[in-house]
Amino acid sequence: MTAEILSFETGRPAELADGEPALVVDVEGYEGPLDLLLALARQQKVDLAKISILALADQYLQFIEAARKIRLELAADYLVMAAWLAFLKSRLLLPEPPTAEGPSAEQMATALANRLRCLEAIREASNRLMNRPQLQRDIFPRGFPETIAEIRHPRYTATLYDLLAAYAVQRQQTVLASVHLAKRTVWSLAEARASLERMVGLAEDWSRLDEYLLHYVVDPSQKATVFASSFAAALELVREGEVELHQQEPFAPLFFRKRPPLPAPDTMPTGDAG
Amino acid sequence: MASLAEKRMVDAEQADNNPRTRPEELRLLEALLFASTEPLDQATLAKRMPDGVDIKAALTQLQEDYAPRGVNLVRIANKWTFRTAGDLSWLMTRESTETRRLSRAATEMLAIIAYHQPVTRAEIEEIRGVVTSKGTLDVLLETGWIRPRGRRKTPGRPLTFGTTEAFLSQFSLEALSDLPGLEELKGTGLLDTRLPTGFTVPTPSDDPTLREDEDPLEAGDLELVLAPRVEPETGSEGE
Amino acid sequence: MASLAEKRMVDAEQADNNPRTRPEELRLLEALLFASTEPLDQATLAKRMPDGVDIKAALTQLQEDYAPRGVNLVRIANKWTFRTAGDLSWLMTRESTETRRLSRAATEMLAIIAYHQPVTRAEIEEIRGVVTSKGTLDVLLETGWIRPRGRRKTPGRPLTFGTTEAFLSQFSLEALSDLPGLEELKGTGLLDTRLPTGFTVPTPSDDPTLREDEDPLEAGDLELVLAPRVEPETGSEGE
Repeated sequence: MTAEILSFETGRPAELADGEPALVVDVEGYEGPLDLLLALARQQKVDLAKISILALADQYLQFIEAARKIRLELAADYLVMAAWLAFLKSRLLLPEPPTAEGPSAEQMATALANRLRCLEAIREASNRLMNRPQLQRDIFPRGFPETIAEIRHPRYTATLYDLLAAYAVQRQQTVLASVHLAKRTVWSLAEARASLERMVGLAEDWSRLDEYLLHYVVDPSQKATVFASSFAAALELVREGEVELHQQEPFAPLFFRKRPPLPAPDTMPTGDAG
Repeated sequence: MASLAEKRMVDAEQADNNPRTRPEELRLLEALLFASTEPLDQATLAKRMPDGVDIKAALTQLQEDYAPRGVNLVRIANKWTFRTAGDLSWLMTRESTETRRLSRAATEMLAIIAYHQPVTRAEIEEIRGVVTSKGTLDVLLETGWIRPRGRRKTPGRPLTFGTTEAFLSQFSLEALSDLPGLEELKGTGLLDTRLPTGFTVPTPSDDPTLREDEDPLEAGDLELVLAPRVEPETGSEGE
Repeated sequence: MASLAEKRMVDAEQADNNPRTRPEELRLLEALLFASTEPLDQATLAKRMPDGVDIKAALTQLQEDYAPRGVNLVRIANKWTFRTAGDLSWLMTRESTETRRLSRAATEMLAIIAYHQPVTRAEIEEIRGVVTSKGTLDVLLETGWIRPRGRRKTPGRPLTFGTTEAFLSQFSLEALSDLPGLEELKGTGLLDTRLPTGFTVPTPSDDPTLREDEDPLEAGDLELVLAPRVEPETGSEGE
């Protein structure tokens, strides 16, 4: 029911700011109307439970009136509270209308008194709390604690899957690696051709192909591949007209030389035709 | 005052009753508690102590042993730690590392959180009759004495606040039930009173278990609360 | 605050009623020493303590008081501080086990040992194609899943490694022969089905009987293996 009191207020008053020009000297130090009301109530020097809300409302209104007379600016929430208290006062003084809606004036007054009591109680509690011995102010913990060395014992884990996967990956890697090495032992056609071309530049005269190959074959197991590739490369060079090959009879040594330049008339027409 | 010589005699007598061989469990316990930076709970102590030691009895004995000393064994939130005796604060001032003085607004807010927890910011403002600046809340959160603990199951799902173990430690409270004046407050019904908005706070509790009207915090809630202030500093609560 | 003189009177009265009340200077001293962040020398203590206290006598008394305790008052380089009693230094270490995943390098090495045992480090490296850091071997020995089982009868007499019972229990194997063979590994897709003919996976055995090419371990072999690492970590097997 008492919620009516709050809905009457348009908004909660903001806390006071120190030195904020909008607030007058008289209300400085009060944290809003409720705080001021509590201070005024204390002046009645009676138990808050027995406080006269009517008298309190008068005091508050007088305070506000005095402030306005000396043209002091008051924050809006003080004025809102003043208006509400004036309303409450009139309700308290006038006889209750027979069909009153909402809370009675008495209930509203009680609710206000209750709020003041709550605020005062929590202030008292706050004071008592802050007056307790406080850590690092009144009482102190050990200033120079000893470190507790931690000896960690790792406990390793692994799954069977990890183990098998690790095994499989490694074994396959080695297999792949050896396949790769085998490939390298093959003397590629391109390699053979490049070597031959280099040799051809030097061999103006007939040279034995197998003799030349000996320069390149370090590993005897590579002899076959080197020989085959070089022969194929030589045939290709012959076809391109770079090299001449000569063999006396089957299985006899193969000779090769750079092809002598062709007579000029032969080349010219082909060049024109091309 | 008793002279030192007299004291020595008393000590000597005690030594006779209690031969220098101090029970090993007390030696172990005091060593552990002295060395630690953090208060230790019984379970942690038990783990470090030999099996079969009645930790509880040993702690009680130790607390008694140290009661007349300049260093006392205290219990905070069910954890044990040594602290300098409260009555020696006058001597210790120089040790004090300039503790931040909280503004009146902040101390009131802290008290409301302590006595009414779990409590929302709107409820705090209801009691104080003023709007709380975000700065005040930030200052309190920074102390580590309060924490957002959940969300109230009401429209807007506001955060609820409560106190932490650091709060108990700061004010030398064994438990929240040791809050000064709590019994009187409960007696006068001020904590039971249905406050204007109609919420009830029967007994403050820092039990991390959420109340029926609380939802758990969500991911990001803490970041939200602890986010850098976006509101301009109002300075309205000059410290 | 009460002056020291008043305090002393109070103490004296209390002392009469309660023999356990300690002389104030001892309480002050222990509080100061307890809270200080560093050891304090006599001059500093004298400055902090009320005038007229015989610091030296008080310190001696305090040292005596604490001698049988788990925490002693000790003097280090003419400064005083509380320290854990020497015989309790073991309390100041905490042993903890932390679960760690075996590194990839170690897992690979373990797999080779499991399948190819008994196997020497050089043989493992040959299969793996990388140099093994001693650290990896140490980790495996620490797990208790492998053990040195003998020495190969080859030049240099290298250690041979095999798996242990702990290995079987870790991987829930009834026997080592339960490790999947070539076809099973292919079946699970771990091994490529297009591997060249002649690719084999050994049938692993952890039969502790030494092979023909193995010599038994000699006294001191185990110490040698488990010696602290001296080789720098090569980092060749980034873990």
